[in-house]
Amino acid sequence: MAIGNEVLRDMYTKMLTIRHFEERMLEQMMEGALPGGVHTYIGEEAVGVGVCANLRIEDRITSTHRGHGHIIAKGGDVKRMMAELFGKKTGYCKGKGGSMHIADFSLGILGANGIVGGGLPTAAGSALASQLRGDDQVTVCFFGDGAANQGTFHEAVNLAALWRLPVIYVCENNLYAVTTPAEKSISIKDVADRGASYGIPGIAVDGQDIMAVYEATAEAVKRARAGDGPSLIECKTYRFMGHMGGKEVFEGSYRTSEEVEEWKKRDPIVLFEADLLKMGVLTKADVDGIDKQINAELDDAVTFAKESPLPDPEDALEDLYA
Amino acid sequence: MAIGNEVLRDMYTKMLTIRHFEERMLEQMMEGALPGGVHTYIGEEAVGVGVCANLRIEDRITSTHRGHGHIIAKGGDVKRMMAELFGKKTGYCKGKGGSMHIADFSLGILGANGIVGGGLPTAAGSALASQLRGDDQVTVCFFGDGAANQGTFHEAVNLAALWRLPVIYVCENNLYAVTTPAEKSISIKDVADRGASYGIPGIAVDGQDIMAVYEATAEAVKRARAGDGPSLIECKTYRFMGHMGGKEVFEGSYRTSEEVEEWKKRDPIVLFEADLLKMGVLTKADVDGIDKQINAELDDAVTFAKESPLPDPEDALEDLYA
Amino acid sequence: MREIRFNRAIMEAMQEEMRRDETVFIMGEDVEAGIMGKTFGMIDEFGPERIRDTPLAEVGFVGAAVGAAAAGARPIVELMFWMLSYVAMDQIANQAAKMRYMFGGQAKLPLVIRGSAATGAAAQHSDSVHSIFMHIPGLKIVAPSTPYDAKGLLKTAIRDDNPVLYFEASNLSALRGPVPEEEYTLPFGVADIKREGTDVTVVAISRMVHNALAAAEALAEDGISVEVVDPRTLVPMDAEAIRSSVKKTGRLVVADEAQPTCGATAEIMALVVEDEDTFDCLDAPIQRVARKPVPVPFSPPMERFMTPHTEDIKAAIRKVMG
Amino acid sequence: MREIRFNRAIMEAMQEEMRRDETVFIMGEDVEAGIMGKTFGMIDEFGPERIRDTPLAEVGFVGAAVGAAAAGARPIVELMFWMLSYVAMDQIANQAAKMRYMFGGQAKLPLVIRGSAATGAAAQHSDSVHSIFMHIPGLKIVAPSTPYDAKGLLKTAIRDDNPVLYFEASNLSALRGPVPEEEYTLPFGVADIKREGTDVTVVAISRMVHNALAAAEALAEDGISVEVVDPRTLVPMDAEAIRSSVKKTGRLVVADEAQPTCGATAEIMALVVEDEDTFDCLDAPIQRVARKPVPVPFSPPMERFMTPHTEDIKAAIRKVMG
Ligand SMILES: Cc1ncc(C[n+]2csc(CCOP(=O)(O)OP(=O)(O)O)c2C)c(N)n1
Ligand SMILES: Cc1ncc(C[n+]2csc(CCOP(=O)(O)OP(=O)(O)O)c2C)c(N)n1
Ligand SMILES: [Mg+2]
Ligand SMILES: [Mg+2]
Repeated sequence: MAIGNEVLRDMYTKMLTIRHFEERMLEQMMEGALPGGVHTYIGEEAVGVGVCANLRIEDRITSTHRGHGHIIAKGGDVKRMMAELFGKKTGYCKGKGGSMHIADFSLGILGANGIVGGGLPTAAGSALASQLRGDDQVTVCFFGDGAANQGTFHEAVNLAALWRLPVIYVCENNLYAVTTPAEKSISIKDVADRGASYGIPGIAVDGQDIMAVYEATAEAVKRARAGDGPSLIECKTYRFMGHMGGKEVFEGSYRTSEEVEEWKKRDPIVLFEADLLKMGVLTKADVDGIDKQINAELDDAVTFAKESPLPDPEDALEDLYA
Repeated sequence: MAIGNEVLRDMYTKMLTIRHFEERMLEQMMEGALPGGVHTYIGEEAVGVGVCANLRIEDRITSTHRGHGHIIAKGGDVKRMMAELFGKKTGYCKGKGGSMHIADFSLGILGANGIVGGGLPTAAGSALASQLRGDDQVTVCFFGDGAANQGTFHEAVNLAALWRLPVIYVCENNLYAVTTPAEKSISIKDVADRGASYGIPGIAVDGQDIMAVYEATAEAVKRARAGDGPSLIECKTYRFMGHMGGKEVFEGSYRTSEEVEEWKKRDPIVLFEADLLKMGVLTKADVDGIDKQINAELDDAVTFAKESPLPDPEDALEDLYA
Repeated sequence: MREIRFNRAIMEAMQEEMRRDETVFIMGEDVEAGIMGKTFGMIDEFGPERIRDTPLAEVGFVGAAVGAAAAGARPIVELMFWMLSYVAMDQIANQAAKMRYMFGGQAKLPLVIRGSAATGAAAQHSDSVHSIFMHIPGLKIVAPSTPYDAKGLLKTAIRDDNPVLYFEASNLSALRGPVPEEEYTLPFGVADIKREGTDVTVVAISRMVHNALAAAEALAEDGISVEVVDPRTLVPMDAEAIRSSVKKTGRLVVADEAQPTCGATAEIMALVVEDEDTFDCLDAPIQRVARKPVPVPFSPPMERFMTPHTEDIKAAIRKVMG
Repeated sequence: MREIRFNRAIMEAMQEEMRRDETVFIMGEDVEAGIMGKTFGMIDEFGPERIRDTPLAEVGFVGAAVGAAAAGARPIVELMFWMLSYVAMDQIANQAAKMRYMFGGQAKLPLVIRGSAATGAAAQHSDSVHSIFMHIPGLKIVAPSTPYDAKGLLKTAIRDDNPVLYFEASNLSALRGPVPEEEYTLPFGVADIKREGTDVTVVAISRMVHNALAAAEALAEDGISVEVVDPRTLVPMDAEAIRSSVKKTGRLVVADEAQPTCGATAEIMALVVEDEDTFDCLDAPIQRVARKPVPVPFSPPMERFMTPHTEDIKAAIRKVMG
């Protein structure tokens, strides 16, 4: 793969930013600073970053309830993200959206979605807008293993295939939808195999291996930009935390702690870092420097979020209509 | 195949009953006797009859907007059907349903459906009721090529596969949804291949060949009764008339008259009749006798429908709640 | 002035706006053949990219329209009938309606969804659903009664940067009325006094405007002077115009073809009785004229019985006249 | 009498009815783990057949429940939150609600769908949708305010042979209240006077009953005697009880946590002002207390501002007291 070292470093930085962002957020949650629930991306960083490293600013994504990782991967501003989680006026949505509805249209982030599977048709539509305009922008749709069983999956992917839309469907199969294991909700092993129902490529990759994710996406993006239509990529991954917040009450009841520990051994950041060190792309000192820099940024983000004003109550009445 | 001659004769009779029922109905429509639109089953008789010949009275079906054939195939009473089309009080639904909502719960006919794809989940549910009770009844769900692209298809078939429900999904692929050709709405050639997305058998058969339909269904029913779960059967067929009523205004614009003529050469009744004559199951005299008998029955049905009273206006207020 | 039919007015509005702005396009089932009459022949001028047949997948293509709008296109979705909004409900009620707000004003969603309701087609095709959508903040809702209003309001809808739902009443499609050759648009939120009067106000929605005018005409002979107010858009609702009229007449009848319970009629009654000045002018109980509270039955005597007609409005007027 | 929590009352109702009738079962997402708290632990007694986890596919499993009910089972569907009804809307509004009627009274649909609304979860999780379903004939609708009512009404719902939608208000789940050990059921269509008074009637729905009682208590000190009427079921609605109370007090405030436009509040206002006797007793304009007409924003100051509270009811009462 001919990826420049700078890109690799940027990918690493983004992964670590996501990880630390989520950790900071959980700290703040424990301190009671967050007015709403959060779904963390910890453990799944290779997916969002591996995918988005292939995208340009004008390319678009639709995200999910577990969206922080996608947003950072697509270039989102951690300050405005954190402020949004705090419900502050300076947040991405002026405090109207919270964790589940962060968007940045200027970066092609068409928004996180509280409805599982809700972004599948809108992603097709975003790609349709590109096709109609004749630009070569692509749209990526992230969705979970649970979402793979929503009717929207079927309708949207079929539509995208028929119209050869420049969209890439990325299934983040983290093996569970809340407490429901994928085998209780997906009637076959690989969501990727469902691509065959629409005559489009479907590929399953190791979602802990960022280069595998990157390469599969590169191929799909090439197809999409060339007008050859959609692809389906399934990334096998794992969420290290509970469904919501940090550790959840149901932890242990639906998955064993052995299973969790087993997966944590394949921490995507640890794996990528080792590779980069081995390849000489990063030195240990670089790693420390990046970590420090991220932490400083996140210190700023938390401070910014804390110090930002809450919205005025009456602000609730704004932003309904254009 | 070890099908008794009586069954074969009954299948033939049912096919011809459907054909003549629809013809009578169209006559009545031309005379202005029908207060609503109708979707005819002419040309597709082998599907409904070939499938339902495998079913017992207690087995259930969910039908579609193009449902008359299913209902006759499952043993429905042509008098009460015709009366319903006339909007009469003696009709199956006391005039409340019309063509698109005929049901006979005593025969396991859970109703036609005005919403394309609406019956896919309810069929799964009917099968679930059997599974919970521990009986060995099966449910058949008829749906069209258009419906194969509804989200309900995906959600219902996935559910049925996961729970190994005794349900058989029968796609009547008549190549068009109104004016939309299947290749503009289904992103692959065979709906049957979508079975693979759910790990269930998917088979495409010649829907003009009633024995092919019968045999595929027999296999699927066996699986279902044995607790081995759902099957998907795609019957390639053709509607000889317009989408609604007899000849439609759009006829010719979305399909050529050559194509229609080509398909009419494979009239399922003509084909089956020839086979039965060749096999000696029927004689020419039998054929004439059956035809006469059906016509007499349908004379009665039309007379019954005509002479039956209309509902009282206030009847509209009844039957809402049990 | 020339007279054209309601359907023609709708088509003209779309044609003019599509010529004016090349990002406007139409999508829906069988729009190319134009089976609902409103896009018939438009394919010749605009081609299949902009008169876009969809697969039979309402949540898919409505969602795609939402996404296309978010990404800069201006889709007009044709639903064959408005009951199909149930199938696509999440994309309308929880995606399109909420996106701009929950993203803190970032999204612009220039999207029109239009369609009609059926008659003579029984329960599942006949719901008049505008009241349901009035309950959901973030949508604009148009319910025109004449070809003139239909055209002017649809042009405004297409230029609006918000999701607009446009309701074409059953039975109006062939109605003729004066429509100027010159371009015009009509503003949202401005009711039209379709007839001036002094004794009683009838606020009538869409098709019921004509019944209200007929009732007014008939009762004029008895010396009752009826004012007919047509809100034209239900969101925004011109409460001021309605209240002014009631302050003048002291009496109110509200008529809508939809269900009464939690319907637009109830809302208009509430707007009047919660306003102190208007309440003080009210000389009689308010009467609503709407469907009887059952689904639409098939048979004409029952359908007629449960549907509101001119006689019902007359009776209601007589009642409030005491 | 012992006191139990609202959630516990719901669970007890389901447990008792499942013991009483083995055809009753529960299905929904993560009901086995019981993440919504209402089925927690029930798996131990009833097993996975009757506490049935579904794939993440609302139109599929709600539709399956409809079909299971039509085929003789008695499903209780748990929706995590009621906004998921948008995803399953067709199966609720156009299948379950209409089947019995359109089949001329043939179907029995003993089906309960229950769920809650979220708070602190922003726009997409927070719609209170009962008013939407009130608009659709064929459904029964329950909105309990106390553990006692919750249990008695849910037992009635489960025994009812019609589709019943059961709304558990946000914030009530932990509310304690007296519930007898002995078995009891409560009838539908019978409002409960939660507090007697003579000066003003407050009709309050679900959670707002508690706010109304608090307002009544506070205003009693100012010598205002408030009667609080809790309809308990919205369909059937006890219009008589509401009208009687208004005839006594001459003043009405209506309070509901949902949106005002075309909401249950508007309906109750309409029921009062269209009735001549009640209208004649009305001494003041009717006030409604409901959400402000925007989606629910995330940040607490804005959410609080747009949500109705005790102060809003007090202000409304003062207003109608003049
Ligand atoms: C349509 C819909 N159904 C249910 C929910 C409640 N819910 C929120 S997240 C979630 C699980 C999603 O699972 P998956 O798609 O695998 O994503 P993950 O959380 O594992 O990233 C559920 C059931 C919802 N928000 N939307
Ligand atoms: C969900 C839905 N979408 C659209 C329609 C309008 N409509 C009625 S029949 C039909 C075509 C159905 O095609 P198919 O499933 O192939 O059945 P066929 O009519 O060919 O038997 C359409 C679009 C509908 N009734 N329901
Ligand atoms: Mg998952
Ligand atoms: Mg077809």
